[in-house]
Amino acid sequence: MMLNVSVALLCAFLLLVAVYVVVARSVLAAIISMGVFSMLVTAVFVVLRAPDVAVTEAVIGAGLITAFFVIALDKTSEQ
Amino acid sequence: MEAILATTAFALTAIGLYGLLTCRHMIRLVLCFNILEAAVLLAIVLLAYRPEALAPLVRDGEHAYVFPLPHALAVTAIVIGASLTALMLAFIVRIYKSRGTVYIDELKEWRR
Amino acid sequence: MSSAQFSNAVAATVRSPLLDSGGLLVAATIAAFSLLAFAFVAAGVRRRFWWWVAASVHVAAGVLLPFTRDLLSFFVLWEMVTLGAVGVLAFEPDARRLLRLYLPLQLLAAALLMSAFGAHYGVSGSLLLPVQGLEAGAGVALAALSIKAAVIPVHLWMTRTYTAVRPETAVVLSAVATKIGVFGMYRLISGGPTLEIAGGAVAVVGVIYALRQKQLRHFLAFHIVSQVGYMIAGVGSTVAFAGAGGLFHLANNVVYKGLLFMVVVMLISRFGHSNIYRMNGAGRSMPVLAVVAVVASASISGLPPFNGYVSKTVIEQFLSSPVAVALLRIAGVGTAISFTKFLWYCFFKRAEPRGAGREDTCDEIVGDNAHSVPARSRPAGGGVAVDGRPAAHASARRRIAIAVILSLACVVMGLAAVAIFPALPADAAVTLESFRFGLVPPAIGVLLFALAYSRLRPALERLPSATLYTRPLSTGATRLLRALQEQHSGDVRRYLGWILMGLIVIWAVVIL
Amino acid sequence: MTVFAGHLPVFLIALPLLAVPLLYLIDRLGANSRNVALLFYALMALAAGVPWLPGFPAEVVAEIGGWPADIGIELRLDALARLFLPVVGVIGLLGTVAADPGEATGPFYPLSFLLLAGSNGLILTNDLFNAYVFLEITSISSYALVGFRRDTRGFESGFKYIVVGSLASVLLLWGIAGLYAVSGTLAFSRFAAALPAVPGRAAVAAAVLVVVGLLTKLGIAPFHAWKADALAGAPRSVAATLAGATVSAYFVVLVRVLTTVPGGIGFGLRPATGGFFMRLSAYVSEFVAAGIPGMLILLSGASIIVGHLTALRQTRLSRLLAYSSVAHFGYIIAGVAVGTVPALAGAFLHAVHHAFMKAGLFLFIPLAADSAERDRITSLTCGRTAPALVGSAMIFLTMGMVGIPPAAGFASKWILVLETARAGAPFAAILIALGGAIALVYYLRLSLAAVGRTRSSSPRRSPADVRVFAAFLVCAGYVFVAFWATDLLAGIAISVAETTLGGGG
Repeated sequence: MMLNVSVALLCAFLLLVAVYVVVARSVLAAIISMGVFSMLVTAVFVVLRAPDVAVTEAVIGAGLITAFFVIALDKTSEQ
Repeated sequence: MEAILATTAFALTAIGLYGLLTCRHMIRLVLCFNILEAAVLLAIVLLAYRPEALAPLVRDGEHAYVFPLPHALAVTAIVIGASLTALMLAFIVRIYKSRGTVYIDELKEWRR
Repeated sequence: MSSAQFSNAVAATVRSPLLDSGGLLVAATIAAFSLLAFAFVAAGVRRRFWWWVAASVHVAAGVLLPFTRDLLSFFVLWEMVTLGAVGVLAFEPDARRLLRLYLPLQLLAAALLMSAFGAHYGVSGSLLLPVQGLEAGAGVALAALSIKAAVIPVHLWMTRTYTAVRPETAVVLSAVATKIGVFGMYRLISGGPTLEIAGGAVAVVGVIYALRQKQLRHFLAFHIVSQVGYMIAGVGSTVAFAGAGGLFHLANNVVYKGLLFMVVVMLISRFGHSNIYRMNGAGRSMPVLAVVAVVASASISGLPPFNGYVSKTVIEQFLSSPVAVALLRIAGVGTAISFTKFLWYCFFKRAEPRGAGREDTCDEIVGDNAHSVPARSRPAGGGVAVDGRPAAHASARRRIAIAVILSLACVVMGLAAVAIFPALPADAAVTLESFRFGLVPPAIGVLLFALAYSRLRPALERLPSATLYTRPLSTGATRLLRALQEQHSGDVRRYLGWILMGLIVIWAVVIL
Repeated sequence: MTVFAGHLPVFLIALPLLAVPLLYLIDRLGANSRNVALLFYALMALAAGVPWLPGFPAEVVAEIGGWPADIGIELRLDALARLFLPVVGVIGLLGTVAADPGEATGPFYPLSFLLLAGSNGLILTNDLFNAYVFLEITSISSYALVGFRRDTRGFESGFKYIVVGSLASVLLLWGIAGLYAVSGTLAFSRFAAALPAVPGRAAVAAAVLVVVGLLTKLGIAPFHAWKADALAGAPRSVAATLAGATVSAYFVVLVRVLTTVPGGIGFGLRPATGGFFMRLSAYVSEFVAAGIPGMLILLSGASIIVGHLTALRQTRLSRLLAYSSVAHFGYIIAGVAVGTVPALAGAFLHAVHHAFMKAGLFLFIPLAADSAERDRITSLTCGRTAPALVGSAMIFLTMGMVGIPPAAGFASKWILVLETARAGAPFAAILIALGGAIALVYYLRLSLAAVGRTRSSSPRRSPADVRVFAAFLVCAGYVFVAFWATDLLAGIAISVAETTLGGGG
C-alpha cells in the first residue's frame, strides 16, 4: 500500500515535470527539467527492480544527453 | 502499481506527442522525443516486473528473478535513443550555422 | 498463373494465331489499306525514318491484334497500337499539344482494360480470350473500348488530334485505333439490346455534330464517331449476323473513310484551306477526284451497290431492338444530308464571294489550325501542291491512282460482299426490301438538304458543344493537384500529424 | 561448404561493421579510403550472392553465442533473404561507386558500411527486437548520409528525415513491446505458435503499431510525406541507395512481420449475392472485418493515388521520383496484403525491379544535371556523356517504371493487377493499372524534356562521371535483361513466396 502511494506520487511528479518540459518558456529550463525527468525515470526503474536499466538511464539519459542538450543550446544561441 | 505505471507511460506518450505537434523550437522537439522514449522504456521494463521477483542480480540460494530480457532491450533502446538525440542535435547546430534559425516552421527550402 | 505466359506475348500470337473469318477480314483490310495509305503518304511530304517506324508499329500491332488468343497478348498489342500512334504524333509539329490530349485518354483506356482483364481473370481463372464475353469487368472493359473507339463523350482525343496533325497523317491513323476499339468489343463483350441502342444513339449524335462542322477534317472526324455507332450497334448485338454486319462495316469503314481522308488531303493541298464552304467547285478542275468523292460518299451513305450499303442493311435487318434500327435510319438520313452538303459545296457549287456568310467564325473545336495547313503540308521537294505546277503532277497522279484503287475496292466489296466475308447472310443485301431501305434514307437526305439545309444550319450551330465538360474537369483537377502539393511542402510537424492521424484512423477501423 | 555456410550470415553483418572503424582509421591517417571502400563493398556484394551457389543449403540458421531464439539472437538466411541480399548489396555498391568524391569525404564510407551492415542485419534477423536494433543502425546511418551535401537543404532534409524516422521508431518500439507482452516471444518464427490464430485486440493493436512504424520507414501514404524532402536533399548516390537498397531491407522486415503474425496477410473477399446495396454493404463490412490486410489494401490505394497525383506537379526530378516510389510501394503492399503465392511473388518481383529502376533514375540526375542543386526537370539534359546512350537508357528505365512491355516492371505489375482483382479488391487493381497511366504522363514529360535538348556549353567529363555512367547503365541493363528473363525471375519469386508462406504459417 505504501509502495503504491509512493509510486503514484512519483508518477504524478514525473507527469508534472514532463508537462513542464513541453510548456516551459525558456528552452534552458526545459532542458534542466528534462534532466530532473530522467532522474525520476531512474527512480521508477529502481522501484521496478531494474537496476541495470536504471544505471544506464542515469548515466546516459540524465548525464550525457543533458550535456548534449546544453552544448547544442549554447551553439544555437550565440550572438 | 502496474496500472499506475502503465497509465503514466501512456500519459507521457500523450504529452510527448502533444509537444511534438505544437513545439516550434527544434531543441524542444528533441526533448519531446526523449519523453516519448522514456515512456516506451517504462512500458518495456514494466513488462518484466513481477511483484514477488527480485532484481536479476544473481545471489546465493534459489530466488525468483525478474526476467532480464526486457531489461536488455531497454538498455539497448536507451543507447540507440541517445545516439539519435545526438544526431538530431548535430543537425540542429548545422542548420543554425547555415540557416540561422532554430524554428522548425521556418525550414521550407523544399516548398517546390 | 504460369510464368511462361510472360515470354514474349506477341511472339505467342505469331506462333499460334487465332484464325477466324472476322479477324482475318479486319486484319486483311487494315493491312491492305495501310499499305495504300503509306504509298499515299510517301507520294507527298517526306517523313523522317522514325515516323515510318512508329507508323509501322502502329499498323503492325493493329494487324496482329485480331489474331491473339489470350488477353495478355491482346493487351500488349493494344498498348503497341497506342505507342505507335504516340510515336507518330511525336513527329508532328504540334507534338506536345497533341499528346497532352491523346495520352491521358489512351492511358486511361489501357488502365481500365488492364483492370477489366484482372477482374475477368479473378472470376474465370483463365487469360484465354473469352468465348462468351468477359465474365467480370465487362463494364470497365466497355468503358476502355469506348474510349479507344472514340464514342461521343470521350471522342476528344480523336476529333482533336486527327484534325490537328498534318493531313496525310490522319489518313494513316484513321485506319487502326478506333477500329481496334470496336474489334475489342466484338471479341470481349457479349452485347445486348442496350448496346445496340447505345450504338444507334452514338450514330445519331455523331452525325448531328458532323453536320455542324465547317472544316473538312472536323467533319470527317465526327463522321468517324457516327460510323463507330453503326459498328457498335452491330458488334454489340447478340445476333450473329448483326455482329458479322458490324465487322464488315468496320472493314468497309477503313476503306471508304480512308478514301474520304485522302480526298480531303488532296482538296486541302489544292486550295490551301479546309473550309467546306470555300472550296470553289473543285469538281471542274479535279473531275477524277470528284468521281472518287462521289463513290466514297455513296459508300458511307449506304447507297447500293457500294460496300457501306451491304453492311448497313445487314446490321439494320438483324438488330433485335427496333429502337436501335430507327436510330440508325435517322443517322442514315443525317449522313446523307451531310455528304450531299460535302459534295455540293466542295465539288459542284460555285463559291460565294469571300467574306459573305459567317464562315470565318470558328465552331466548336477551338484553335483550329486549318489556316496553317499549307505551310506544313508543303512537300519536301519544294514547289509542289498548292498551285499545281508540273512538279506536282507526278505525286498528285500517284495519289489519285491510289484513291481510284480504293474506290474500286468500295465497289468490289459491295458487289462481292459474301464472297469476301462468308459470315454475312447470303441474300440479305439483294432483296427488294433491302434495296428500298438502302435507297430511301439517302433519298430523304438529299431532299432534306435541298429543301431545308439553309434553315437547319443556324439551328445546328446553336447546339451546345460536345466538350462542355472539359473545362470544369480540368480546373477541378488542377485545384486538387495544387492542394495535394500544398500538403507536401514545408512544416515537418504536419507530416507527424498525418502519421498520428493515420494511426488513429487505422486503429479505429481495425480494432473497433 | 556447410561449415562456411553456417557462418555466412554472421560474416554478412560483422564484416561491414568491421570495415567501419577500419575505413575511418584509413581516412584519419590521410590515405584515400575510396578505393579500399569500393573493393571491400564489391566483396560484400559478391558475398551476398554466395547463397545462390549450387550446393548452398536452402536455409541457414546461425544462433549467436549458442542461445536459442527466445533469448538469444538468431540469424536466418532463408529464401527471402537470399532474394534480397544481392539487391541490397548490388544497389549499395552502385550507389557507393557513383558517390561524388566532393561529397564522399570523412565518415561517408564508414557510414555506408554501417548502412550495409544494418540492411543485411534487417534481412537476416529472425528476432523482432534485433530487427529494431538493425533498423536503427540503418536509419541512423541513412539520416547522417542524407545530410552529407553539407548545405542548408541537405541539413534540412536530414533533420526532417530524422524527426519522422524517430517517431516511426517510437511507434515501432511500442508495437514491439506490445507484441512481446501478448505473445511472450520476439522471434518471428514463434509468433504463429505463441498467438492465437485470430489474435485478440491487444495483439492486433500492437501489430498495427509495428506495421505503421515500418510503413512510415517505407513511405506509404499517409506516412510518406518525409520521403520527397529526404530524397531531394540527399546526395544523389545516397538517394539511389536509400530508394533502392535500404527500402528493400525495410520491406523484408515488413514481410516477415506480416507473414508471421497471424492475420497479417491474406485478403480475399467472397463475392456476395443480392441487390447492389446489399452487395455493397456486405463488401464494406467484410472489408472492415478483414483487419490488417484490409487496412493494407486501403493504404496501398491511398499511396497509389497520392503518390502519382503529387508526382504530376513536381518540378524537381528527385521529388518526382520520391513520390513515384510512394505509389510503387503502394502496388507492392497491395500484393503483400493479398498474400497468395502469386500475389506475394508479384510483390517481390516488383520490389526488386523497382529497386533497380529507382536507383537507376536517381543516378540519372548527376548525369543530366550540371550541378548538384539543379535537378529541375526543365534543366536536365542527356548531353554530357554519350547522350544517345544515356537518353535511351533513361527512357528504358522510365518505361520500366511505367510498366510498358519491353522493360521489366510490366510482368510484375500485370501479376499484381490480376491478383488484387482476383482477391476481391478490384479498385486496387484499377488503381494499379491507372497509376501506370498517370506515371506515363509525368515520365513522358521527363523524357521529352531531357531528350529534347542538347547542351550547348562545353561538356565536363571527369572520372566520377564515368563511374556514375557505369552504375546507371548497370541499372538500365538490369531493366532490359530482367524483361527477357521474366520467366526465370518469376519462377524464383514464386518459389520464394512459397517458402515464405510455408515457413511462416
